[in-house]
Amino acid sequence: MKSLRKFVDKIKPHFSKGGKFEKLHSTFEAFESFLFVPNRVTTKGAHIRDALDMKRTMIIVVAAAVPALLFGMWNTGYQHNLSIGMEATIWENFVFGFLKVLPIIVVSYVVGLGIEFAVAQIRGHEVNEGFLVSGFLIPLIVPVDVPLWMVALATAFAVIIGKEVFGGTGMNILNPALTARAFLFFAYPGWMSGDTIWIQGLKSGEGVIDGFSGATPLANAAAGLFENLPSTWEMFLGTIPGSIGETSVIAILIGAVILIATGIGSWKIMLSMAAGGLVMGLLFNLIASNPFMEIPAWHHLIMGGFAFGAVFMATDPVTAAQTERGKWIYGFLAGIFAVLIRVINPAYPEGVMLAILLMNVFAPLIDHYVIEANIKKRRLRAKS
Amino acid sequence: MENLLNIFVKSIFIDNMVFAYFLGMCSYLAVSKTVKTSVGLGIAVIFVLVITVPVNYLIENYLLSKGALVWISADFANVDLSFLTFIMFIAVIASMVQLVEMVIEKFTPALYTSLGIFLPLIAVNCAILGGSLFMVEREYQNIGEATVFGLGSGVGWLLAIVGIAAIREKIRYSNVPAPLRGLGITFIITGLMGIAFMSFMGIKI
Amino acid sequence: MPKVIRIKKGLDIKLKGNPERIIIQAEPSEFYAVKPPDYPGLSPLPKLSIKIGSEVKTGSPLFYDKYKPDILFTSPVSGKVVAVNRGERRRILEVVIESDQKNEAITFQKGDPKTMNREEIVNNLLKSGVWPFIRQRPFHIIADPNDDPRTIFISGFDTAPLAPDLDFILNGDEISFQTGIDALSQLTSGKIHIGVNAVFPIADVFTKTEGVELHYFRGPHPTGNVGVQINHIDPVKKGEVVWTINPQDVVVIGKIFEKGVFNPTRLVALTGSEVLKPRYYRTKLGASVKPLLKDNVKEGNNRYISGNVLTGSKISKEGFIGFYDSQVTVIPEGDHYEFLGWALPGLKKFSGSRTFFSFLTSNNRYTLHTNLQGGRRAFVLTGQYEKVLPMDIYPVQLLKAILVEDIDLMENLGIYEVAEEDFALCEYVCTSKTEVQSILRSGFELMQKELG
Amino acid sequence: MKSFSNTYIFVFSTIMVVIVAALLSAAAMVLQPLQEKNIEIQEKRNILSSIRIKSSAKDAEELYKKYITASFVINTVGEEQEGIDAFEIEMGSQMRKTLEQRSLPVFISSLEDGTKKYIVAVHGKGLWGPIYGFVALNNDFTTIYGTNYNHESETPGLGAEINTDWFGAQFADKKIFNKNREFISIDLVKGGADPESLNEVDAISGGTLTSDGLEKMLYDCLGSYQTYFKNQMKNNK
Amino acid sequence: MSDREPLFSSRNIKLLTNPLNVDNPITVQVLGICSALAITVKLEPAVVMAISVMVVLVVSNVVISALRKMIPPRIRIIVQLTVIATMVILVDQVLKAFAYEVSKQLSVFVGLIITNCIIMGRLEAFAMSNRPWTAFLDGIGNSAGYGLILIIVGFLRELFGSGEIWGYPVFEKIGIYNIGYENNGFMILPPMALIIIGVIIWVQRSRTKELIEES
Repeated sequence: MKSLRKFVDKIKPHFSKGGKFEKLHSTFEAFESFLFVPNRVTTKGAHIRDALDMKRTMIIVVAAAVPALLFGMWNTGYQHNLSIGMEATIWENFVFGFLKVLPIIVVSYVVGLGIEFAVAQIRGHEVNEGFLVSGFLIPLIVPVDVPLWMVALATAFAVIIGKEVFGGTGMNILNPALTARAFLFFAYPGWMSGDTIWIQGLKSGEGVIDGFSGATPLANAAAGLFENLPSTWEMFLGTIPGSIGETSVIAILIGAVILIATGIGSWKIMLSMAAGGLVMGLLFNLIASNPFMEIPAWHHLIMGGFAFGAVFMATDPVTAAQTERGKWIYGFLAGIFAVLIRVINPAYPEGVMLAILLMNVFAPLIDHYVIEANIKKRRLRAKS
Repeated sequence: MENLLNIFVKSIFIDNMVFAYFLGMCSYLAVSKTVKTSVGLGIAVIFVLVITVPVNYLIENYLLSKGALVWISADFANVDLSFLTFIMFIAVIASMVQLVEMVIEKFTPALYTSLGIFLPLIAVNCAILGGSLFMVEREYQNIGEATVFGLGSGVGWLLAIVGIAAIREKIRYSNVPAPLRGLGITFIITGLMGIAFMSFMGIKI
Repeated sequence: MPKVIRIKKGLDIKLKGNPERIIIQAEPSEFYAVKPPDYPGLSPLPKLSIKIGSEVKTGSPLFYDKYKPDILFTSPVSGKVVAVNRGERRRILEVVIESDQKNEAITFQKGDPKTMNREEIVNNLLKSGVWPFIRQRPFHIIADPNDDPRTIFISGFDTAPLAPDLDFILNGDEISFQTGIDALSQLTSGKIHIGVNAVFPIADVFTKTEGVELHYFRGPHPTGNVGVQINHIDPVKKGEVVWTINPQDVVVIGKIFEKGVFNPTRLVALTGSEVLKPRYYRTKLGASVKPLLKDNVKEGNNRYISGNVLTGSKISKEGFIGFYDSQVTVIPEGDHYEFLGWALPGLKKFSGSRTFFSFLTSNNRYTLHTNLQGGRRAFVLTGQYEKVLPMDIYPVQLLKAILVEDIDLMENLGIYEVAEEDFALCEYVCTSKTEVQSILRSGFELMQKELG
Repeated sequence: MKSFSNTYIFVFSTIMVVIVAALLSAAAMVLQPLQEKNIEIQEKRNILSSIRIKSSAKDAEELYKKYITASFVINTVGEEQEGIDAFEIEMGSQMRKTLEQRSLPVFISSLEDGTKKYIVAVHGKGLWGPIYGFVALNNDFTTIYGTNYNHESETPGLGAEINTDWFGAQFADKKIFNKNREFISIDLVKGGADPESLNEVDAISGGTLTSDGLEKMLYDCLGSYQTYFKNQMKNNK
Repeated sequence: MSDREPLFSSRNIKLLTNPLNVDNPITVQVLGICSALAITVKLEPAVVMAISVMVVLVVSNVVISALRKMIPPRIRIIVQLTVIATMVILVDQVLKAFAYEVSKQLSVFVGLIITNCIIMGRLEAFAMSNRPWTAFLDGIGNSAGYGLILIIVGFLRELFGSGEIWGYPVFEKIGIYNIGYENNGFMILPPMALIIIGVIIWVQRSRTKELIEES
């Protein structure tokens, strides 16, 4: 590594102020700090600092999402081969999916990071690591057949309008990955909803065996086709149609364990969101005015993107409630709305992500009142 | 009952005055800097909507629309005064706001001090006139529905303004590009909030 | 055992270099310094009472704040003023005195404080230069002698990393401590509270002292911080003032009344992974650390800190011990690059989070260096500060209120109750590497300016 | 500022009100016929469209006169009702009434090739709002000749497809009665209709709820007409 | 002010041009957003709306300005509202009679011109204290500034949302659909109107720095 360091030190002056490539300073800095933890030392305040920094944090979230991605790649191949009635090995399925999913990931990162670098340079700050996560999550929450240029457009929209206009990571109000998904959802509904979009190749319909339905469990449930619902085990395992990374509850739970164990993801939000979903499901069980309302409440937790939303989306620290008490309320309401929208809004059975987006909007209000309560307490104390 | 609930939910979330129709934007943009004042204005809007929509409903159905005057005499079956709708509605709203202001001032001075400053703003808040005009366009069946619609629209407006006020308090710390500061970012936030509210589009109860 | 207040939030940072319980008489230092930056709230340009070359005695005034001329800052030794070191914009950093090793001292009024009135006591403390030991909340600045504080708080233990054992330090000073308490109790119409560590048997110096109320605490750092204890016993409300003082300084106050002279002797713990033999040294306030470190530190690029690693101030290896400090820490500098450091498992890295595999070996003690460990970012993660701040305060929101300079909000969020040291752990754990303590201080300064 | 007496204010207001009232009434009187005409033309264009005749706002009147030869109103047992203009009927409000109370419009058109078409109105709910239109039947009262669907706010690209040509064209030659003269309406089939089937058309992919609404609209509205249709079939023999 | 001031003095020219940029009613004065945005899905209704507002504003401005010395201050708000409402009703009636299709698309938003703050704002701030000719120019200028924003938003939303300009299928003609392009359904949804205005403000203020607000 010494030689690499020497090389970096050698080219560094070119990128510093007055150097040849001054315009690329932020980009250089981003790559340098990616390779090496910089040599900056503490000057004010505490002399030692925790080893945890933003890069480490972000990379842990990415690592937690890897199982969902790997499973999603395999499932892409599996579902495709199922739809054309082909037998395939695990490896063949995976390779097929890998080749389909990789371009989406590449597009998402290239577009997103490109904008991040440009903005960092223009505004003269360091490149923020936030997009490492967003760029990884965007491919996981879209259907595999979505055209790449749409992914690029949605990513650009999410990064610029959803994030950079607020000043970048940490300042935004909506989760960028969710913003990208919502953008796709409303801009190109034909590619984001319906029964033919979840499985590679189904939309064009070539070679699809007769009677094959690519409907997601939720679409089936919303349409009242309960006999088409996959088994609980299949839903749990994730061998069902759906967005690339959100079908497998097992893979997502592995991620959840990583996030909770490291303390990066808020277990409060995950738990309260599951509780909210359950409560709403039970409430529907009580009303039971249509068959969709009668499905077992806990099934809601393993259908659609609920698990993925609860573990990776709702827990985004920037856009979630920021107070500890607020997190309970925020998660609980997100769970309630997720199930509410999917059951009573026939237009958006896959509405978990929209529910979380809605809670993003109201998270500051929740925080406001949590803090207000603390302020009130302090004021009362001063009076007594 | 179900119908009323439907109208209520629809008017809060789906046909939200701010996000779906951009009504009441002027005061929405001007007053949403802190949560506290937003709550005050929001409540005032609810108050006025709940009063003016039903009143205008009566005026529309027993005075203005075609055949509305048959309760006076069957001869009036063909009289159509609907061209006077706008002028009547705005007159009702202006006088109602005045009336509400006076009543509140007289009976609950405490409420007046917190709501009073907002009431004059409200006469020219498009959400109020919009409420009455939508009431006509959507052909509500009875005064109950009209009232619930007024209430729901007001609550939706309150949610919108309180929501954005909390966000604006939060982003005070954000590093918004200078040209976007203030008005620009508020527009964009409102748009983003609108996206989130679209999750309710299509709900049927 | 009486009621113990258990504190769960916080973090004990396990560093190498804990001091052995051995007291060594340090060689007398050649130079001493009084450093204006040590005193929070003091104008950066205090009025000097001396010139270079002036002869001073122990207890001679060196400088004072022109807005509070009563509060004198005095010399810890007798000798000659040899330098007034200045920093940017002519801020006075150090007033250096060369000791004549004679210990000639100015005398003050002797006597039992119980028989003296408040004015006499205050006068004695102000003249001798020990008044600055007394600090106040809000704002953690030197107390105003004209205030009648609601209460006086003393924390009887220090939980900071490698902190000295105060029981050990105070051992044998029971009588002076009592005298000091007697003096202090004349200054307030309220009580004097002492927070003690319920983990160990309580030292005699606290149990035997009269006129104080003991409170028992148990928990990780910052449980030993007086601010945390105040928050749990009786929080500071708007418009109130409480005073705080370190127990070792109570002893110094006591000695003034017993002997009539300012006796700046104190035990200082020399700690840190780069110290060969971490032990307690008997030396004086403001003394140079040079004799302590002689042949006692590892080779290499080291960071010398007067105080602990979280709140102490950076000094050179010939620098001077701070006015409030009973600890000197030496750790390695971290000015090196680390290849892919953020991605490695990190067995040797200490982290409050479990993002490094070091959490598997939680009983190790670590050698930590001064690398910033990442770049500065906006606030992203939440709940981090709250985990290490055992107070009823919303830390991130308070800091943001300071950043946007919203006075009302700062006040509402309880800025009166906190001091930098309470937030030091927040700064340590911060993923975004935010400079929490200096933000907080700027908040205090803003409030003082706005409130006059 | 100049001060004004109360009398002045009163007089001023009165004059203002009088002027405004006169102005508005005059405008209303002059413009009302034109406005009603517009609504009428729009309706006529929709009707023409259901018998596959394209029209513009300009020639709609003329074409309507040419092709629509008669119109009348029936009730749900198939009796003609006197004194109501078929054109005045709002299908939406009729469908809200109970079956017995509904008044249903029928328009008859004679095409250039000499065939007669019977046009009936439909109105229902889509996903977001109302959907409505006209269905033209051949004189066997079973086979659909053409349709015209409109919507207020369906999803573009999905539900909104109902007023596209490809969607409407599917309905031509489908039958709403089976061989036993039982009313079967039209089925919108998800995932592709059986081309052999009498009454199946493709639903809109991704527009399931609009499709369902349309299916229900046809079932309800054509169903209201079915007694009339059956009577006519008997008469035809 | 002397009576000899030419009709198009530089001051009067400013009345016309300022509202197009530095004094734009929407992006700077923050007036009249309410009724503006919902009808910008397509260019045509946006233009019709702009013209309607222009008619209402210009006439009301002139009428109020002409009557300004006669209007008792106590009832001036009512008088203003009456004038505006009358104008709006007339415009609405005319639209219904001569532009039926468009009037359907504008639905209640024509009526909402009444509470469009631009009009009340200009009447209060300008017409009540200026002569009819300048009030006329002020009306033209402000409604043009308002219309400008409407037209920009309407143009963008129609082009990218429906692939058309004034109903003409541009994108279809240039064959962009054949390479996989699709219309962006998001453009025709309400939130996009707000975001586009946000971006317009962004662009405008980056170019005209004096408009930047203090944080």
